[in-house]
Amino acid sequence: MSSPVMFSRPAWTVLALVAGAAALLPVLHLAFPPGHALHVSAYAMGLTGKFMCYALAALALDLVWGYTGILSLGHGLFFALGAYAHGMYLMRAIGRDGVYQSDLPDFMVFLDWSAYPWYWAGTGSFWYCMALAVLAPGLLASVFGYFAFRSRIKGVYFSIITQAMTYAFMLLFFRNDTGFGGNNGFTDFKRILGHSVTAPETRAALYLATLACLVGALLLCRWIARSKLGRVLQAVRDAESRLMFIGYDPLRFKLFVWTLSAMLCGVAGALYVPQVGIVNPSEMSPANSIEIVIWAAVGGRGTLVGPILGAFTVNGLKSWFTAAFPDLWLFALGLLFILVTLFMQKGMLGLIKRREKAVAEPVSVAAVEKEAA
Amino acid sequence: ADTIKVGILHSLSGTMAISETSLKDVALMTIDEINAKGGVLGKKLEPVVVDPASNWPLFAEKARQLIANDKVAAVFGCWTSVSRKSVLPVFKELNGLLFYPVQYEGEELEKNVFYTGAAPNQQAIPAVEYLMSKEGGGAKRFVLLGTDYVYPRTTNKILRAYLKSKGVKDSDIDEAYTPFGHADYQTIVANIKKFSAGGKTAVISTINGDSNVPFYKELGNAGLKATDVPVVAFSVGEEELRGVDTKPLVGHLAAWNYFESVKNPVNAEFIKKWKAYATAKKLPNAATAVTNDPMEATYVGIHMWAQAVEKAKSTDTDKVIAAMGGQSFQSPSGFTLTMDATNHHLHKPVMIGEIKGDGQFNVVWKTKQPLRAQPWSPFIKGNEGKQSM
Amino acid sequence: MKTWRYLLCSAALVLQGSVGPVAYAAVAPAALQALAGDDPDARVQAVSDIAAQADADAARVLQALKNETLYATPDGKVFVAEGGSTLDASTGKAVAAPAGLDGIVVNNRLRGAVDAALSGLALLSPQRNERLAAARALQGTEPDAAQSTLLRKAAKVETDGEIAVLLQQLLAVADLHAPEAGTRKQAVTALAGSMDPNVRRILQAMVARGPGSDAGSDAGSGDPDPGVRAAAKAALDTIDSRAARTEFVGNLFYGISLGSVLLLAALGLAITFGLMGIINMAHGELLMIGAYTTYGCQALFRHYLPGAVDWYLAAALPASFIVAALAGMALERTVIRWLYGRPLETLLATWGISLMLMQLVRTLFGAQNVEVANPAWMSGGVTVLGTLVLPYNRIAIIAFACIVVAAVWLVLTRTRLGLFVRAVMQNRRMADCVGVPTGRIDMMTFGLGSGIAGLGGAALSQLGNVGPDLGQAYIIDSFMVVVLGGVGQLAGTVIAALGLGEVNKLLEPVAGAVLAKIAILVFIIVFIQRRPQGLFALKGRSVE
Amino acid sequence: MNSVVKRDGLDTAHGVILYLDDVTVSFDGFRALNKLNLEIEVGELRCIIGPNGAGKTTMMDVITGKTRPTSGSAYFGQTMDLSRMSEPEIATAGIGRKFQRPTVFEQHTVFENLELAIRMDKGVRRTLFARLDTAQRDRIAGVLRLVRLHGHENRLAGLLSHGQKQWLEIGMLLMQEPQLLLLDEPVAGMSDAETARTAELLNELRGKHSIVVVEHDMGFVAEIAQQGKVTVLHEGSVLAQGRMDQVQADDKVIEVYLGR
Amino acid sequence: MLQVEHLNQYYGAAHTLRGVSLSVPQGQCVALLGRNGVGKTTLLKCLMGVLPVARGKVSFDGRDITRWQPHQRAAAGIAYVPQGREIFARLTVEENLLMGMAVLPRREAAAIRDDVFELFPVLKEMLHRRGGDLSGGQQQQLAIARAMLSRPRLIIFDEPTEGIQPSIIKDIGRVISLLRERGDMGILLCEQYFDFARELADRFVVLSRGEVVAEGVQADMDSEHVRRHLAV
Ligand SMILES: Nc1ncnc2c1ncn2[C@@H]1O[C@H](COP(=O)(O)OP(=O)(O)OP(=O)(O)O)[C@@H](O)[C@H]1O
Ligand SMILES: Nc1ncnc2c1ncn2[C@@H]1O[C@H](COP(=O)(O)OP(=O)(O)OP(=O)(O)O)[C@@H](O)[C@H]1O
Ligand SMILES: NC(N)=O
Ligand SMILES: [Mg+2]
Ligand SMILES: [Mg+2]
Repeated sequence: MSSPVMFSRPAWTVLALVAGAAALLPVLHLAFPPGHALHVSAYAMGLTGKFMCYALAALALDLVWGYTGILSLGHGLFFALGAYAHGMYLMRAIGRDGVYQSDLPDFMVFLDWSAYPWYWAGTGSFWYCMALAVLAPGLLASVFGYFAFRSRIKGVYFSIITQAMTYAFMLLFFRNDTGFGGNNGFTDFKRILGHSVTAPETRAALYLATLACLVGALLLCRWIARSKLGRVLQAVRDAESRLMFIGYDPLRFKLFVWTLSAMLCGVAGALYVPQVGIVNPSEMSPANSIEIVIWAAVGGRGTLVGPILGAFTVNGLKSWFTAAFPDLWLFALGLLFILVTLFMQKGMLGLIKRREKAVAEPVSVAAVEKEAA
Repeated sequence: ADTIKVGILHSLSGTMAISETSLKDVALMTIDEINAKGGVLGKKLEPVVVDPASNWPLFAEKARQLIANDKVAAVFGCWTSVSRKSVLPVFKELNGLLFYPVQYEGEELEKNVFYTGAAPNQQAIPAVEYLMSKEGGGAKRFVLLGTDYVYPRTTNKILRAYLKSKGVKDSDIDEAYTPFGHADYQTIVANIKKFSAGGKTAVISTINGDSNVPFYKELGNAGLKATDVPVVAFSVGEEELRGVDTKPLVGHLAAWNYFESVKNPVNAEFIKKWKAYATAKKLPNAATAVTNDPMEATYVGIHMWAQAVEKAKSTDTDKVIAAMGGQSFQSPSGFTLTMDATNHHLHKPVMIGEIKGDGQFNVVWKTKQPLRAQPWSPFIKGNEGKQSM
Repeated sequence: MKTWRYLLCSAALVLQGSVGPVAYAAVAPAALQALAGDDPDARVQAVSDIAAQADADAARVLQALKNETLYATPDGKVFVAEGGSTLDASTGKAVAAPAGLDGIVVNNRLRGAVDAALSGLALLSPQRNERLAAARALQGTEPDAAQSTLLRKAAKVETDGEIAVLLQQLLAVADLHAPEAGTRKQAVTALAGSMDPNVRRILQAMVARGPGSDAGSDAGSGDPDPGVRAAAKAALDTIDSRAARTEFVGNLFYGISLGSVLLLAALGLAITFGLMGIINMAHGELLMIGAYTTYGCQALFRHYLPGAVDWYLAAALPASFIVAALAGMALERTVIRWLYGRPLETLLATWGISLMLMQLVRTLFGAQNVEVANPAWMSGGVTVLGTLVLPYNRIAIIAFACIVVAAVWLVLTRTRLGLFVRAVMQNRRMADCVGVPTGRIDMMTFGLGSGIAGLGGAALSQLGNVGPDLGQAYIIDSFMVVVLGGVGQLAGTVIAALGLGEVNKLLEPVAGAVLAKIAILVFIIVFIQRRPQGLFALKGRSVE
Repeated sequence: MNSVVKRDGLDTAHGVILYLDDVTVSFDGFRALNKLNLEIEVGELRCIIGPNGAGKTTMMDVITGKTRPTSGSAYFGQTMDLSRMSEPEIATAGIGRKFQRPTVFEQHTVFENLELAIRMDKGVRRTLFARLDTAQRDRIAGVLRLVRLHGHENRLAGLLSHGQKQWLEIGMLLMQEPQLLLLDEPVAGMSDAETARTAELLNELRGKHSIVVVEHDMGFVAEIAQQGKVTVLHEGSVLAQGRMDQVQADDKVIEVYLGR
Repeated sequence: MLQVEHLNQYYGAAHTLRGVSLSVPQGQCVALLGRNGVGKTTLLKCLMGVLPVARGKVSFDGRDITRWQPHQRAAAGIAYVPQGREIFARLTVEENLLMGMAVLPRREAAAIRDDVFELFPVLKEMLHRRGGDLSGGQQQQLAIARAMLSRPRLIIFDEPTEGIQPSIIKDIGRVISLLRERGDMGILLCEQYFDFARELADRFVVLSRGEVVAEGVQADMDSEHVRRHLAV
């Protein structure tokens, strides 16, 4: 795919319609009593909210993978860090309603900790935690990225070390002594900014916040993608070394999107926690990161809208299948992945959207890159 | 509705499927059994099976789906503590009913949950007592070996406190943890060997399901015999042993509240039903089907719920909870188990079994009668006030 | 320790040569009754009593007890199940199995007593190997006066050097408690070489300055005689320094062994991913297929050739290679062939494949693990440097890894196929133009990689779980190894695997398993910074 | 590091824009460049010829920072030590290169290729907010016409023919407005007519930029070298140097390069 | 021996080859001329089977090979020197040459014939260097050597002189005419370097916009008509 076409007028309208429709859910949820024909259940709304978080993560990944050609197998980590950051606030918001009626979260009481460890400082403040949810992943990503990109680590080598990173963090967070609740992680949240997390209004609010972030992120990414920077990013993907000889420093461009993407993931994670009610280290398991990649691939990488579509499709099917045919669903899902790769070269979006033909001779493209490098 | 829906929330895929699948099957069997006897309140039970796929957020989602959408009267499920933790808020919010059939670390007590598995004092502590007894080999030193997560950490914390209270020196306790899915136990086993040189040693293993096979294979091949260094495990039962050649392991122990090998008519019946069911439903390797403690706990849980519903004449959560208290059931363990009205845990017998060459257990010790659970272990400070529960 | 006194007299009669299957003298029914009862002390006593008979008949009953083939009726009559028939233990006559028979439960304590008794008997057995086994079994026990007398007797008549040494060792241990300092000193020096943990403990006790010391269980005031104490101290030091060396060697071995496991797990991937550039997420499941094939072969052998069951691996290895290879080729022809030039898509497709394969196995074999037993010749291990046990299955796997690597290396470097493979992978279209049937090469290469994975699976089945998740357990490590070694560099894969194995095993004793694993991952990240193309990076224009 | 080295950082006081001083590059033992000395004057158009493997491309690699010299130094103007600068820094400092094998951004359109190359601050922020003004559009249009790719501007560069790619790359070079142009075999694979065009083009650029051309097409070299210096490289160092007719007459050159 | 009839090829919508017909008789060298981007390489790729043809027929020794795979054509005796070298970058020079003999039976493919080293001595020096490390010209030489090693009956050159030093171009010229004289093989030579082509070719074909606009025997090559189609 070459430089992304800007939203066409019809595309804009579609986007507006979809977003509008999505925004309607919470309204229906609140306006109509359960049982009413137009009532939207908390379950349905919760599910959509959750998927939107996934979509946001997939979108973030696509920015680095689809456009810049950096395959990250560690985005689950950034997602989880965002989640944990918000989780810290939610844990503190429980107050003395825990099983030990202590000011400290139960798991700390249980570990005989008398006070919060230093890295919990300030987590009592919602806004601090929100900032943390963005900055923690951002900081980690920029440090990790700086060294990795400076050493010109590319391709699978980069992918693998991102995987190693998330794996290491998972093991670290599993430990009780790390101070994040070990493998049980954070659960049993009570309230957020003084409102009960289970109150319909709170749910609706969280949902709308997520929707807003998703749409916002989509527009931001789209804007970046179709700016000149977007084209540079694609050049990084296709012929990074060639780019250097016309005066661009790939390191800076990579670092920029990489960090931005990590931050977006953090936001997704932060919105995710209160809606699903738990965060635990398995969010950092390599498999979870791979799943994000899968969503992007299914929807169509390098298309921004595709990953969103993919996240919804894959998770939607998963939710449906696991209830409809619990014993067979993996066959169905696996088959779906295979069919998508075989028959939808550009992912599902490829069907909907016509794009420029790829170069007919990938081999010669590779050859050219060799010489340029 | 002319049927009563009940939810079954066990992972059928992912890492936990290995343990949870058989619980799903035994639940279905139990429901068939109840239906065959005419169901509950004259209505047939209708199981709703979902697959939370060993994914904790998915557990929460599925729980909500079962209670809110499918309107199930009760849910039987979960294995790992974290899965239970992730569904708890849902059950509290929607006032649902969960039956949890697995031994766990305690430190929890929820109105909406009934715990049919063991609390630490119904499994861990008796096991250690036995090891220290003359019969158990009079162990003086202990290796607390576990997978690095909450259940083992908590159990070992409790045990350490207990051992201290029995005058065991810290230098005679060695605590070691391995990551999830750890498969190389060479170093660990070597260390156990070294440690055991200092005196009669026993290993207390809270290694989680999948790592047990490599651990035992290593143990067997390294020539650590049960007569020298006995290993007592809390997560290894008949199901797990199906994956191991037990000949080198004869004499190592496990502590549960039920073993397939216990001899009594109820158990004989239970085993017969299960094998018949496995064959009828063409379950994979039905020929070698075995029963184990969490399966028995599931079986007991469903029956008790059914009794409670009959007693309450309704499936309404609060009525059923009220009716559950004091329910008793003649269980395959050979004891009549009673549900404690205050702490929602079963009074359970404790049994220690030694592994036999055929993958079964010799029950070498058992309590005279069921013990009351102590979800709030007295060995954890802060719990002093909670002993009445 | 009564057992021993009985053994003593019996030893006498045995020595008069009256061994061998005398007509079954009845085993005292009283003893048997006690054995069947449930007063633990009485049962241990009973074992002694029976052992005291010191004849084949007693041996048979004890053996039966050990093998859990000893049954009792509720009223305490005891029977031995042998082959099909049932013998009345008190008469040794074959009888019809009475009703209500129930196995006699043995627990560790009883088992300990039985073992001691049996080996005591065996010490005087005419068969060398039995005596040897017995002497070995007794190592680590602490003979008391009665035992040592028997041991001395046994030692006197012992003709075989090796066994004699073992017996002397035991006697020395006994002498450590001898009243006269001289004997003790001798014993101490004699034991300086011993690796027997007991000895260490006793010596510690001897040097120990009063209680306070951490001399394990029987800490006490040290040996009265200073000379002996000094000797003991010296002996202790030699023992400890040896132990340290042993431990280090042990860690090295563990590292190599872990390395070879990683290697076997990764080798197939080194081909499908390293050479062919397919991000093969289904690699783990190919391992799994290999492991299940092994399981299948074992089952077939158990069913059709129970006699040869120890050799099921001979069939399992080729089988797992072929099955996995065929599976691989099928995948290549149906799915992967369409994805060359789109490496990233292979990730999605193979991920799908892996999901399906896992669920397939669950539906076929169940979600639980299946049992794959080490063949007899692979269970247990050899003891070197006194205490270090090298399990046979580990040794076998190290050897196997070497063979497989050598084979792969030969195929890839010494055959035309190898050349074609590399050419196709570098420039598929041009290879086609010079006349290489790329389609067939692709299929064969992927088949080879998958087959190797199958072999890996067969090997892994000897160490760990065989279950639907087997693949998941190894896929990450496999990718780490291949990438760390440098994609497409066979040698790199080998070094990386062994390196990771060693580092891991040298870290684990100090850091613990969890931190060690974390450290390894960090190490990988840092290492790639230094060598962005992996261990064996190609330099120059050609790679860019 | 800073990707925006100011242009006026370039100091050509002595009228020399490029110094190569005893540059040696060895690839595990093999010396691709062997104590090479070379000076290019401001505004000069220098042709470099020499046998295959003489080290011409390697020399350009050294100048553009792609390969680091094993020993010796390379200076851009009086002050900039090329061996210490990264590729982007060198490019921004004003050295542009056309590769021996045409290398363009295959997944971008012809237009975008030129747009990416256009001379400007190539930092992240500026790039993010960059918008083409009309002047720049005109420039691109002009170059398109110059390299005769107008009408092709919206095609993917990857789809161009070999020769068309050569032209596009030259176009990109022009967009960069470098002080020093390095052209590695610019007319390889061009028809004679095209070659003639390229010669014209270079003659137009003569003086505006300093230019180094590597070629094997003697006709073409004669066209552009005119009375200027031609350098003959052989086995990594200068074999001969002088006017075209001189080197062509040189026996050594005929021996190793031109042939009889 | 090679017959091409009404060949048509499309890149998506773009009609790149429009009914191209030509033939390469045994023992003759046919030059293929044309400006940049007229479809020469495309044509050669179609002949080699790298690109599918939409309509038309390609036959070799009377056999219709239009739908054959490239490796089948190679086995049938067609060798190809592509534009842009396409050597196996990570194989050594030696291995690259061995690849040239992929179609030959194992025995004959064991050793590399010396005649190629006589023609390209540099290759012998660099036998164990990786192909990708060679200089542009060296790679081009390697590509030609590789093609010659397969003992082809038809050899297709796509701009063989590109990036090669004059002296060696002369040598290549000699070789090609030598092969031609031997009379047992056909040569299809796509070349921009007009004089070079003229010296070697018996016949010539001029492409423009994917159509054959002129063809004839060597003598007519200088004609105004031809020049016009080559001029810009
Ligand atoms: N990375 C490398 N490793 C080994 N040898 C190399 C490497 N790069 C270049 N060479 C050798 O260095 C010499 C110079 O190569 P270079 O490309 O500079 O030649 P050149 O003058 O450009 O030749 P041409 O005119 O054919 O392009 C060649 O012999 C080449 O084989
Ligand atoms: N993969 C492709 N997809 C679409 N169009 C292509 C593709 N490859 C080449 N073209 C177009 O087809 C036409 C012919 O290309 P071709 O490479 O055959 O030209 P050529 O005669 O070989 O030119 P040159 O002399 O520069 O090599 C050109 O206009 C080119 O832009
Ligand atoms: N509750 C457990 N065994 O995790
Ligand atoms: Mg060159
Ligand atoms: Mg061409």
